[in-house]
Amino acid sequence: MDFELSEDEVALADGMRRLCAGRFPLDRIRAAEGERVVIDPSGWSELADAGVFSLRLAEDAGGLGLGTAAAAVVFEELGRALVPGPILASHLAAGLVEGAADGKVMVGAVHKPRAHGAAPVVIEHLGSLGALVVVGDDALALLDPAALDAVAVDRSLDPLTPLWRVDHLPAGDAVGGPDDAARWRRDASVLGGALLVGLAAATVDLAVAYAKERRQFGKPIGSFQAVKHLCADMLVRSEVARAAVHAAAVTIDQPDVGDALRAAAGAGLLAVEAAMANGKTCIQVHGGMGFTWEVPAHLYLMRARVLADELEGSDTLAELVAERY
Amino acid sequence: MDFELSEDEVALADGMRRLCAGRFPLDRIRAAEGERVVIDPSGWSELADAGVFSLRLAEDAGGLGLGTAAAAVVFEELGRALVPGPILASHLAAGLVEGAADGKVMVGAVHKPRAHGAAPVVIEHLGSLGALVVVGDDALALLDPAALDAVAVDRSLDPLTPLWRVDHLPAGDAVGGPDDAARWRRDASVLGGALLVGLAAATVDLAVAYAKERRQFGKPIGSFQAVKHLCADMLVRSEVARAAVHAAAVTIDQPDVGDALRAAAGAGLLAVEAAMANGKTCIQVHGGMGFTWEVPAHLYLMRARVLADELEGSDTLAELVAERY
Amino acid sequence: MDLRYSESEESFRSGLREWLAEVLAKLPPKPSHLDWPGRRAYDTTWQRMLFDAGYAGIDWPVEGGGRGASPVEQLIYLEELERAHAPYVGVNFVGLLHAGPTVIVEGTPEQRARFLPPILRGDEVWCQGFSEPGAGSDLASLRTRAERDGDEYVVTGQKIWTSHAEVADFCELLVRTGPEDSRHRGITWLILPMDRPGIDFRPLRTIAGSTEFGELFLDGVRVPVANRLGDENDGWRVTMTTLSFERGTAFVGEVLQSMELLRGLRAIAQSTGAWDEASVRRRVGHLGAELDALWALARRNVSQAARTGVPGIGGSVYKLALSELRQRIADLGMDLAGSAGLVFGDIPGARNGPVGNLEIVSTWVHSFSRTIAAGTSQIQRNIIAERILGLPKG
Amino acid sequence: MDLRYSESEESFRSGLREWLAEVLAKLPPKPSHLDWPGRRAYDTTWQRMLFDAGYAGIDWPVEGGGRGASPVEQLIYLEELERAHAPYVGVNFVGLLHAGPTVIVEGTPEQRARFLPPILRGDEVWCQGFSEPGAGSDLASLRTRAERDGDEYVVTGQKIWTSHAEVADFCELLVRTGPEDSRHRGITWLILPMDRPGIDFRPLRTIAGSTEFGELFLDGVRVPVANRLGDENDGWRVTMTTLSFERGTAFVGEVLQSMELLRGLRAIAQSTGAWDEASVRRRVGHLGAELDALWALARRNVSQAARTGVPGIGGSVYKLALSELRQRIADLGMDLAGSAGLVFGDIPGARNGPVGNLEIVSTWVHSFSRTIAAGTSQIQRNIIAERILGLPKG
Repeated sequence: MDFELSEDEVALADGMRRLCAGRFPLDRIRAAEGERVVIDPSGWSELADAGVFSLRLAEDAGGLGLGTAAAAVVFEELGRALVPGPILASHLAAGLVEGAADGKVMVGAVHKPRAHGAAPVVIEHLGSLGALVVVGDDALALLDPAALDAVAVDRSLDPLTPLWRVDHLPAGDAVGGPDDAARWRRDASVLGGALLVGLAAATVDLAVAYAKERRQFGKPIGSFQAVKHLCADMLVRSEVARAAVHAAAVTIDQPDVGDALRAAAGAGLLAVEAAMANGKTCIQVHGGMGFTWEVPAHLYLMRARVLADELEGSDTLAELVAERY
Repeated sequence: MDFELSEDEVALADGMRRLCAGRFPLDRIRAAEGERVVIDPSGWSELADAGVFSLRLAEDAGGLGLGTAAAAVVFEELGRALVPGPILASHLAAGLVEGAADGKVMVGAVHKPRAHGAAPVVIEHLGSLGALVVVGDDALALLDPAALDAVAVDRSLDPLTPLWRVDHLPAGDAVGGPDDAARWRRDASVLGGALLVGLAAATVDLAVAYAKERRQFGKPIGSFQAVKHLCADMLVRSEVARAAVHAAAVTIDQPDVGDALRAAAGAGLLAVEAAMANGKTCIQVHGGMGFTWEVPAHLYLMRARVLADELEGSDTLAELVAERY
Repeated sequence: MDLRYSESEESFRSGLREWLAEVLAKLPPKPSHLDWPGRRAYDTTWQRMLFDAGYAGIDWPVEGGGRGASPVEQLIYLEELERAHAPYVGVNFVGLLHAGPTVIVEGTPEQRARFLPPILRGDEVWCQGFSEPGAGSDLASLRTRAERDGDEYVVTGQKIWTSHAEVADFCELLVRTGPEDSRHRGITWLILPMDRPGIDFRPLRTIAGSTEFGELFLDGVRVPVANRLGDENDGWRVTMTTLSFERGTAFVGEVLQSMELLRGLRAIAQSTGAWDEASVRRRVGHLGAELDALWALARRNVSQAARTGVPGIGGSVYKLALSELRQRIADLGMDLAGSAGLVFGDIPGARNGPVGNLEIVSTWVHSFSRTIAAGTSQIQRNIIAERILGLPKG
Repeated sequence: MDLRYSESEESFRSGLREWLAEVLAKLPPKPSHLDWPGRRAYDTTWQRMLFDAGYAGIDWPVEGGGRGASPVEQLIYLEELERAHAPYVGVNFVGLLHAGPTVIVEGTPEQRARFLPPILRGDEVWCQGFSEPGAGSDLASLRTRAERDGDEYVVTGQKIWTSHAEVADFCELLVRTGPEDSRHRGITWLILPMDRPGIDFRPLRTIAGSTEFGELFLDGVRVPVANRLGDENDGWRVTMTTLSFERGTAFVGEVLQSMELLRGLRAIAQSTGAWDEASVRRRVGHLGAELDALWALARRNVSQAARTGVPGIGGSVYKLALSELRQRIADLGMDLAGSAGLVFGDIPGARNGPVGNLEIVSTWVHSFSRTIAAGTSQIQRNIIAERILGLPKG
């Protein structure tokens, strides 16, 4: 038993961090705020070349044949760097949708509405998508995004996640049954959780850096217990959620070590909470500056809210854990 | 509109505080810890003479003819002083049970079990009671405590609230209908709330006094923000709950100013939370000493748990407010 | 304790209510948030209507030209305006609630005559120049420098969180006239005319995407010494006197508005079926109980102010509790919104309840500033611990 | 990341499991909490059984007489003991987990030979004399005085939170040998034989009504200089070395025990019908997810210790999270108990699930000490902020 990252996993994380730093530095990402396309095909290709989408696909299917733990490590870095785009869905669709794995097609996903006549369906990144997966309770279906009667949403909560809405979502072509849908949800919980943990960790760094630098009453605000304790709680949340996400990922790869469904649901639950709470706390630590558009604290929080929506709801996740505890 | 205490109310509170300080100082109260009788008839008589039970009874029925606001002010002091005994039930029973108002009979109360075969019924102070009111959803019934097949409980959570348990609670004689039961619950929420607010306020004083006196790292622990903020949050909880309890009491007396049922439920809800959270925080502020029997912090918390049980559950109270919001 | 209003209070209320019913219909349509001249025109028109009806400066003393209403009448005023959905104080905020009251107490007769009437009539708009990029919670560390040059001060420095500067005629400005490290002892209060050369303003974009605040850059701006309020280096005391005007009514409108929001969210939950979930009902009930309690606390603070002239324990307790409660109400809204919460705007065809999607999302995003603006929750807790509970300073 | 155990780890586990299955049945009945001689006999008998089977000092290095097990084996050891409901370390706590490891590193060959074997065999019991009434979180302010008198120290002072002193043979004692204000620089570590004259012990009653701790009064107690560990005035460093023994396994038993408690509460909820409430299920699920995460974090800490010899970020993060989680689990228990929660004991005839009423109530009352003992949550947050995040000291 060795629950530390292996050398290969560390190398993967380092590589992804370098790629993000070089290709997706924050100011370049931010340049696309409010745009309808937030990541261009060449950026997407680079992610594909780095294996972001094909990582878990078998080698004979053109993938890297790695496990969910490796993917979690990579996704954590993507979250930390705030890389935009339908990353999670495109990764989950590799092997299911032609062109997803090699980055030729961006794939989005949407929950199949549970109630009819409910609020309109909101779809992320629709304008960039080559395929859209509809995740139902018992099935996965595929839709052609171009055929949808979609309206662009003027303004998104997350300025780096452009949205469209459709009033009616066609059923689409079945591409998976109950097991596939369950696996999609399970893996979304873990890898979405990894993105969220990356966000949560990034906000710790951001808040701590500001608390060291910003001075009030003659000393850095980070020397006041009130601020210290806010930061300490942020670290606790992100480290606890990180352990949960990693354990869930490993459990998917090594099914004998535990209950992967329970671990995945718990990991998603804690990752959502960590990223949301840390995003809010990061704003608070920044004081008035945290309420300015310029300071990026809000971007992490808004992205967290977007990713939370890609997972199942927290109530559902908690009940899933309870059922299997 | 003048929501400050009137001169009469201030005088009532002062009088009750003096009575408690003289007749029920903490060391004298604590001498009865673990006893089966925690308040003697003479002490009970003094409470009766001060009007604790007859306060809201009409003057022609031998009462003081005062309102719920006056009672709330008095009960807050009784809570603050940790005065033990079936005070709330005996007060609510005045006019309903012979001898309750003048302190000749101690009256207890118990919720009518909602499910059959549930956990045994726990009754407070049974050995001292002359009458027991069973509070059902739609009725009040009266039981003779002496006729109950009750077993004394070895040890209570609150060492100043001796308990008995009975496996079967007879139906008793009806003494009130749906309106009476509803009124009992409403007034229990407000006046139980007042006792709880007294507890919550007492723990603020206790914690603050300790934080000023206890020194670590060369200064009073109350000069550390972590401790300061714990104490500040305690005050916020107790002042907010206090305003809610007072407003609910006044609304019972002046029905035109609002919805008394909603106000009462909200007041009980916040008072329970304030007293419970403050009791726990008071222990925390005391550090290791707070975990000793000698420091009284725990007594306030345990009494809060007892009183919480005399009110309806927090879920029920919250739903009541929601229904009428 | 008496929650009933007296006959004269009731008559004040009914007079106000009648007047509101009559005049609100006459108001022009509300301008867009981005249309600054329009906002100034709208807000000052409303102020003029209040003035003409005798409601301007409701909390100002009569000798300052105000109505001199009792704290309870002020409460009724705020309650009725909120219930009638009357316009907010808007661009008149600083003049009416901060600068004006300070001029009343600290100004010379000439200053009072010059500056007070235009505020009350809505003729002149003020902004605030207190905070600086390096002086937020620690205001006494401000560094904007004013050098005396004959009968003028020459001011150079930078201010932040200035609202309505786009349309302001004057700025209440705190400057350092004492040595750099003189802290509270070297600060002076100036009235800065906003048309002077050397003033530059740059709007600050908030996380809500709006530009409610901005940065004020002052480069050798000349301010007449006659525009000084109080003595040189006595500006800190001058500033503190304004606080004595607070009658426990701050945030009253916000409590009432939050109640309406919560009722709106309740209606949404009922229409979407979320109300069938006990957890949703209990959340609404709990938040409702807390709002009821804060409304009670507001009335308590006002009553205490009415009796003693100063509000009681209230200010920080109330502010701390309300700002955090407000965030939890906003969270409920976002939870009820579900995926629609990702859309920063209304959604045609969806949910036609009293609270639209834009309001839910906007309330949530704005809620994060509640625990920061006007003293962070951390500062409020310090104040409660030190000033109310008497715990020793760090 | 690999959560599978290696063949040798699995073989360690199965050997231990077999042994436990065999010996646990032979244990005498557990003595009452109040029977100190009985508790000593029980705990030391168990320790002797561990010793005879080669499991004593599982985490001690081989050169100290221990098993020198790897961090992962230590984890397996704790896991298996917890799962088998084996006795806790009990009165051997200080000797095995604190004093012994310190003697191993800092003791002379004579001290090691004299003191270590009896700890491992369960022949001698230790207690701790660190905290004082005036020195809790601020241990360096301790005032118990030791004056040198020939080849003895004469010790006078008062210690608090001493557990098992009723049956201890030795006490690891921190005393001040430097000037009063010498703080860390004037502290010395002594081995105090508990049979010396001048020692008085008074049990402290806890809020749970038990007497787990006590106060130790020392009045001119003579301790041979040979019983000093390390140099005079070097006791602070000596104390700190013990921390290097921590392998991330502290509180592991508590996580596993909490999981069992939560499963028990789940069973109660199912039997009473509370499980029909979505809010109860979600609370259980949430608490369960947190416990799973802390179990993962424990394995991470152990893995880091295995690689680097020191546990990672874990200690304070883990302790802080677990102690607060533990309180929330305890709260759930009390909520499920309802009125039965008022009874500090089991209730005949009621609820025959795996978790009795006494355990629920006792867990709740004890839970308040979790955020206090072994460093309050406030101190843990300081440690995390300063030592892990590098924020400046106050």
